[in-house]
Amino acid sequence: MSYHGIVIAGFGGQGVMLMGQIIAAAAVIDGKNSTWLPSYGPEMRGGTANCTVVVDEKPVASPVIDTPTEVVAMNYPSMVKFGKKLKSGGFLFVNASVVDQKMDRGDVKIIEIPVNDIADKIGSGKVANMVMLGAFVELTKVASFEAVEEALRYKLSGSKSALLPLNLEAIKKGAEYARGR
Amino acid sequence: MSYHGIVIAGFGGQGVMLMGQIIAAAAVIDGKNSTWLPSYGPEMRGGTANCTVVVDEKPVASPVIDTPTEVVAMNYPSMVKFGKKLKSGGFLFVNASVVDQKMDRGDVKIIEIPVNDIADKIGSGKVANMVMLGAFVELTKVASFEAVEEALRYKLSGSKSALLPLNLEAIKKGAEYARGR
Amino acid sequence: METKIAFGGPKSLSGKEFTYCPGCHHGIVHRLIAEIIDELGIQGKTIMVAPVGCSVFAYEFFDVDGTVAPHGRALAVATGMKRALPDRVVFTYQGDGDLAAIGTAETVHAANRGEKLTTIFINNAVYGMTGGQMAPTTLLGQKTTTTPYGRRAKNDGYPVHISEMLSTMVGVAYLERVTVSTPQDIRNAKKAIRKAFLAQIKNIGFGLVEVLSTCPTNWGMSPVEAQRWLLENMTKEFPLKVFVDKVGD
Amino acid sequence: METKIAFGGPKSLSGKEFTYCPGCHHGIVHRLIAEIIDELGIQGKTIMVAPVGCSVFAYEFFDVDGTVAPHGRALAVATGMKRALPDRVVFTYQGDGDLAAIGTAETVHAANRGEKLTTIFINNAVYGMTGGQMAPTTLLGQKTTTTPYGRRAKNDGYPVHISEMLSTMVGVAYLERVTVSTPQDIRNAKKAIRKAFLAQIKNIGFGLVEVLSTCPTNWGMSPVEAQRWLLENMTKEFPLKVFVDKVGD
Amino acid sequence: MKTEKLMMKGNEAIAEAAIRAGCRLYFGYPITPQSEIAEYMSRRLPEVDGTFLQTESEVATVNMVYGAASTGKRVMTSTSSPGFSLMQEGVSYIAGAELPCVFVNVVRGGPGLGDIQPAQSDYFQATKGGGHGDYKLLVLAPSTIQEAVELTQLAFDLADKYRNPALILADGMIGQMMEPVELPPMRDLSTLPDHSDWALTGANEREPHKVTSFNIDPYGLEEMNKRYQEKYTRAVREEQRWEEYKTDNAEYLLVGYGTVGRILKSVVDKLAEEGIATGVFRPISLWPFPYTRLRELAEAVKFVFTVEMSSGQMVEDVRLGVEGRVPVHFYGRMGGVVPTPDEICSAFKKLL
Amino acid sequence: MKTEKLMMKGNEAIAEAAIRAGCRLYFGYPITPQSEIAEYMSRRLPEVDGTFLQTESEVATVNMVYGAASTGKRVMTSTSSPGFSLMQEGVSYIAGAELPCVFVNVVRGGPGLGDIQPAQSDYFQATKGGGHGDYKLLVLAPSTIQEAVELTQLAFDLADKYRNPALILADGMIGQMMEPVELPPMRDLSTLPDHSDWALTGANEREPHKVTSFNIDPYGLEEMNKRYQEKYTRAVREEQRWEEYKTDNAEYLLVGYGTVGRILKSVVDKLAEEGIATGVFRPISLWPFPYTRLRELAEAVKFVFTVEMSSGQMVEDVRLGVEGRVPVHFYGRMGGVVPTPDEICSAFKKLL
Amino acid sequence: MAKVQGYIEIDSERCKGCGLCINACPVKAIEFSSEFNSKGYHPAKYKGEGCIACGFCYLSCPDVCITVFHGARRKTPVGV
Amino acid sequence: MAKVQGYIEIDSERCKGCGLCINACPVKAIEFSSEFNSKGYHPAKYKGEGCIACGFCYLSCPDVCITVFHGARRKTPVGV
Ligand SMILES: Cc1ncc(C[n+]2csc(CCOP(=O)(O)OP(=O)(O)O)c2C)c(N)n1
Ligand SMILES: Cc1ncc(C[n+]2csc(CCOP(=O)(O)OP(=O)(O)O)c2C)c(N)n1
Ligand code: SF4
Ligand code: SF4
Ligand code: SF4
Ligand code: SF4
Ligand code: SF4
Ligand code: SF4
Ligand SMILES: [Mg+2]
Ligand SMILES: [Mg+2]
Repeated sequence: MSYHGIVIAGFGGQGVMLMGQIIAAAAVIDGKNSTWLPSYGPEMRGGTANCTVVVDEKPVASPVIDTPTEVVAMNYPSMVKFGKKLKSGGFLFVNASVVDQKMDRGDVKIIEIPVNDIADKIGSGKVANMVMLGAFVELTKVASFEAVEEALRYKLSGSKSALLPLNLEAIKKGAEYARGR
Repeated sequence: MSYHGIVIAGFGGQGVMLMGQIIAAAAVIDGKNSTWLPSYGPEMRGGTANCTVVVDEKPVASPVIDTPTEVVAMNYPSMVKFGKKLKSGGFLFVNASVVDQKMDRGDVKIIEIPVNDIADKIGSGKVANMVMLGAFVELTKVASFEAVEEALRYKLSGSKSALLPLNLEAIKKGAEYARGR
Repeated sequence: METKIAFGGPKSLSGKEFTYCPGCHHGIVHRLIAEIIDELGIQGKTIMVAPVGCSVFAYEFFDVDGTVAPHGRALAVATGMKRALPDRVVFTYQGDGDLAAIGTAETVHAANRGEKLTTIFINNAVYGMTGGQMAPTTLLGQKTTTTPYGRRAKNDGYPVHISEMLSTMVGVAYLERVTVSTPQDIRNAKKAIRKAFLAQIKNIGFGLVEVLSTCPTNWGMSPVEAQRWLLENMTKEFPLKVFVDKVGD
Repeated sequence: METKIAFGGPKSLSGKEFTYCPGCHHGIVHRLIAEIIDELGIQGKTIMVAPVGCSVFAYEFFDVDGTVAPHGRALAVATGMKRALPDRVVFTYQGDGDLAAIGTAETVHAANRGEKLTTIFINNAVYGMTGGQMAPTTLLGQKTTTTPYGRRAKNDGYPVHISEMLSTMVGVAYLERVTVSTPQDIRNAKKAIRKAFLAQIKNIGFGLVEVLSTCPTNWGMSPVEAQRWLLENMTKEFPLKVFVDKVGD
Repeated sequence: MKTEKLMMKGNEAIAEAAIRAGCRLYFGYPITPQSEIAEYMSRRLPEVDGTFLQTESEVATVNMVYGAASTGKRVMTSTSSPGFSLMQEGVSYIAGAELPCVFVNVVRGGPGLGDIQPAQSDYFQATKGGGHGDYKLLVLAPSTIQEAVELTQLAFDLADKYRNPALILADGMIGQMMEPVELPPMRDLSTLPDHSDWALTGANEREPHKVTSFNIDPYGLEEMNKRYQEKYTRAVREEQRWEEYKTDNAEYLLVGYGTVGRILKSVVDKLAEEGIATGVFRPISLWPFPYTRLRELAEAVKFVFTVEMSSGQMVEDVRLGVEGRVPVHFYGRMGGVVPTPDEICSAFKKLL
Repeated sequence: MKTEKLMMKGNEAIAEAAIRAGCRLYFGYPITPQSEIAEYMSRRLPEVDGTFLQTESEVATVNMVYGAASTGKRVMTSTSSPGFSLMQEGVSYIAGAELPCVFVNVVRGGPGLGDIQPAQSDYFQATKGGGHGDYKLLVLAPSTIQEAVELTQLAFDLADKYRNPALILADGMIGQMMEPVELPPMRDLSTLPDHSDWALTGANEREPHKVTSFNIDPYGLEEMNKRYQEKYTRAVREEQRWEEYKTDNAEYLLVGYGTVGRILKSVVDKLAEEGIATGVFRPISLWPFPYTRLRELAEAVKFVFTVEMSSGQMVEDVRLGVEGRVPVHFYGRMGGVVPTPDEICSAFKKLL
Repeated sequence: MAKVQGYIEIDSERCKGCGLCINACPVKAIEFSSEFNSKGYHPAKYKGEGCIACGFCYLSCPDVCITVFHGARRKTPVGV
Repeated sequence: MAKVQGYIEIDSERCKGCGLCINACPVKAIEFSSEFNSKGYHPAKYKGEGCIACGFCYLSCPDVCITVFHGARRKTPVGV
């Protein structure tokens, strides 16, 4: 599939914005076009946050989308809100570590990944978003893992570069989990 | 003549604004319509001041006029500036106490009144404008003298009412001078 | 010994949950104001003017008539209200960007006219709502999103001292700088707020309380750390002090 | 004994006739500024910012580059210039309406930032240009076209003391209140203006001279009476004083 | 009740009309050519237990108006061009918060500091929205002092009817001119509309009222905007006002508002003397613009000739009304120059 | 020279583009959704010996811009709707004093405080004149981040060419979105236009320069206005910019600018799938509005369908362009709601 | 003076886990709960004993979550 | 110290007749002219003697009309 309209949503602090930026950047590194559009506003402090990523071979016309082809729900309210907009046949990625209910849609592929648990295992709950990213890239093929690594390297340059190995490890673990489902 | 388009001009301080207001108010008291339009702006301090009075039987359409039917010039620059716009056959009233040059127009009636001299004679140079007013009303019949008196009485009410007799006297002297020309 | 409530929430709050970040001092100050409104028995005649800033929703948090003014103009809006309804109690609640930057002229002139108004001024040394930019009250050297190298006097000027500035004015009836970083500070702050309301109610003049407050989020500290930072740094630049008191006891 | 000019007009004036009313102090202050520009040898690098007020034409009266700012914003305009050209000398010339009413925020913040600017502030207790309305500095009891019953503190507030207010600020390098009502006053005023320019030239900070001035026209007095009134009344409300001097001699 | 005609300056007549309409609160900052409104108010309001306050700036002014209007009382301010520009943020807030109040802009030559002479170059600002967001002012343009008095009163009533700010768009000529005027009687304050359902007066024995233009949720804000738009649609239906002069058998239609509108009557008379049949369409409500009637009239003439004291602003609304049916020509003077009847005549005749 | 594509936020891309265009002076006051421009400038300008100053307000900002621009240097500020309203007096002064500079308004939902979501409800303010007087801004509306970069650079060049302020009219979406962008090289400051004939730099060995919008004489002010109008006429001739998408055989013309303009491309593609031939006309220069080309295109279609994130503002210019030749329909969302391609499709199809 | 006895109640759904009450309590009678509330915070929780009803926690709480009682603990909670 | 001798020249066309110089002169060496200038004012005029070149008139003049000279009066006027 050459077109991806992705919504990534969760609580503020779960790293959904970064996840989206890496996907968008990686797609560009792979030679595709992309846009990343955040929900914004400091007034939303403590509320939910989400971003929309569109990846396309052609220049992206609309950065807003009606029916995402993929949704990543890092918490329950996000699953409810965006899961129901998901295109029939699309992917719904759910953070199974914190969401225990099921989405009632038979026409989409639901991928449950216990990302917090996996992240905890490799040593830091903070990289749960990277675990999800690994799984997402693995199954959607939205970008190559090389491009994802390059995008991440760019984001974590300078003082943050020490965090790179842990993040890459998390991505790898996420991808492995997704492959092994 | 039922329509009057009058320009009254002079140095600031010569009382041209008040002269115009009295004419406009008197015309209204007589049951006509009128507008009074000042040149305004404090930046013009020390420069010349002028006002335009339109008197008409019908409601006044335009308070701005191209060609006045009467011009009152209280000083030389005003005579030059407005005298040449005067309608053919119109009246040009000139303050002969301060203007010693002549306007070179044969097609208008030039009325020279030494208003400062006349005013000085009755005791105050300050009422020179009222002398001119008397002459003006006398010759143009723009309003009745009763209406002029009423308008003046309204303007000089309250603390200024003591000035009324002197002003009325000045008007009378102006009218007399004009009649006697 | 009988069971009774020693401390409970004031009824002049609407009960809506505050939208502030965890540990943000805005909430403490809201509660103190509501307690004073309760204690003075003025809830039914009080009108609040909220600012644009993190406390933009404050007009929803108090159970009194209220509005939100354009950024910085709360004291002009309040002046309009008070002139229309001189027997009501009108107060503004404003941040340092709102009151000490864009609203400087309105602040100075309301104070100088001696408007019978009460102002609670939240000085948290930063623009909270817009994401942590420099405020007029940001300390020298302090890093913010628009002073990434720390505030430098040469380029960015000095911290503005609103209370010192207003203390020169005849129209001011009560003026104090407080903080709410310890229980004792909170008690003092409450006394100050009471007096700032009394300055209005007794028709003496303008009352203002400057509250040195934390913004844990934009300072990048935990709420407890932020209080400590405030007590160690902000109170040096902005000493706690009663500047004007024409209210008496 | 040789004949030589002891006192003559400065060359930094353009020679255009001033548009001020007879006896208006604006003209005296203009001349003093031009003399200082001459004496400091800075004519070629000085930029003037005129206000909106009777001195709106001032940018034409000085033989230096100049502009006229929106009413009250001269110090913001000057800040923009000075930041663009830090080695030029930029000064503003502002009335009390301009500087102390609509321009309050710009005044306070330019001073507080310590902008390297010089401001000559003409306090004539009235809005001259627009026809004599109340100014922030109008005295209590003074009649103006908008205080027909005399200024009443209760409705109109108190006279604003700009110099007192700005004297609390670290960014201010020179600040003095003078008048030009006697030859001695004029000499003092000139010294003050020189220092306010030096504060800028030496990069120390913001320099401001408040000049108590007459407006014979709107005060309804002869120029000589107006000077007397000023000395008897305005200097009581606004004492002549050096508030800040970081320039030295 | 006083019905005799008084000679009054436009500025003072507007002020007195406001007081007689029940306005007891005036906030303002001096600016030529309308400072007489403030000066009149400072004398007169204390006599009727009203409040006059000279503010520190137009920014403060508009926000004091916001505050006073939020209490439900009648309040007014007046200014001239640069001052009204400074008020735009506040005007947008007032419209968003649906507060009734009256603005007067006595327009002068622009842009920038410009001069202080009569101009019409703030038409766009007045009618299209000088501030941000989708709001409208109810804009009324008087062409005589008598009309200035009547429209001032109407402005207060419309502001209340629509809970929306109204604007008197005059010019330096209307402000400075004197004309005979008949003043309406003093309105009994107890007959003013009741705003107790929303006004901020202290929540005594009722639920608190909240007045705001704020809604952090875009769908909520869209609902608020829909409410505004409904009001505007209603106003477009009910509030189009204009005057016609000799339009009956006119072959050409002259369009102008305010001061120009009355000058155009002289032009029509002059042209009639030369046997040219023209008529004047003078919009009185600039917003809502009287498109409907203009469209009808345009169908019957050879062309439309719009005159403004600007580079051409209202002419866009004329074009929107005429929609290409007949040509629309334009003549304008700028910078505070008032066109005279003669020059308009010759400009017109060049088009024949 | 760096030509690789970077993922950049619109706000930051605009800031970097300004710096690369030779802008070394930025004055600004924070406001969502564009504070990143100021934040970026505060980090970046000191690196290139430039000056960033956070001001005390938008009123101060616009006047600092006036001051800096009067020295002939490239200067910029950015803000969002309420902030731009506060700048209107200053904008009018800058236009009147003929000073080149660049404004950015990242529009949010209004009126009043409104919200902080993307909107297009400041079109009138931008294009018709939010401030007083007869002036125009050169208004450019980007629909991608790449275009935001290019138009920012163009804005500086046009501002210099016309000695007139230019405005980038974006919206919260453009400001907050990230997209790949190729940045132009850093402009050599010595290649910037020479303004030494009028700039205020100190009258050393030359006659003093005076910069002003002031002229107390109305005839003098009218002459100044004529000079402005000549420039505007030239800009109308030379600066109309737009993009077309599939207009060649379109039966219906969709018109939208900025964010809506790009969304309309999706709409056209969707409709094409259903066999409906539509095309997009996307104005890039909002002033001067590309009337000429719109008029041509309108003649070839059945109707024109305008979409805006407002209650309908640009649609007036569309109507002025189309002049009644074909019907002009409108669909709008307000208050910060961004329309989706699907809803636009259905709104369109209702008209068939 | 005899030591006052008291207890507190915390509205744990309203609590944002800022810890200011914990920091303020002179007798360390409050701690973080290990549970999450629906906002995702670890709310503060009364340890169940030791409170001297000084009110410091009430004073310090920015979210008006705490009610302080004089006297012995009751089973029925008292509303805020 | 010997009394300085001086004289002044007044640009009478520029003068607005405000009288501030007259008021300031310590030796009363200036008076109003009875003539009008073209602006309509009675300009100030040097009485012709007595000036001590103190400069007070120059200092006080708001319209920069006065030039003060040290020494004896010359016939040829000196420009301002
Ligand atoms: C005219 C205008 N300018 C700017 C803004 C954006 N803005 C909103 S809040 C704010 C500053 C908030 O800081 P402060 O007043 O200190 O309050 P805090 O959030 O820190 O409590 C700014 C600049 C605005 N809404 N309106
Ligand atoms: C925005 C704006 N508001 C008001 C005015 C009108 N105005 C011009 S000068 C002035 C005040 C002048 O008083 P001041 O600053 O004291 O100067 P003075 O004339 O007394 O020297 C005012 C209000 C204006 N030009 N622009
Ligand atoms: S951003 Fe700062 S001031 Fe605003 S709510 Fe959060 S902590 Fe409080
Ligand atoms: S009005 Fe007053 S301040 Fe203005 S020029 Fe005349 S005397 Fe001077
Ligand atoms: S009331 Fe005092 S002792 Fe009791 S829990 Fe609160 S802080 Fe601790
Ligand atoms: S102070 Fe209040 S919000 Fe903070 S942890 Fe304690 S109870 Fe919770
Ligand atoms: S210089 Fe002195 S003495 Fe001579 S005329 Fe002037 S004031 Fe008089
Ligand atoms: S001070 Fe100057 S203007 Fe005044 S009278 Fe003397 S010479 Fe003339
Ligand atoms: Mg703050
Ligand atoms: Mg003044």
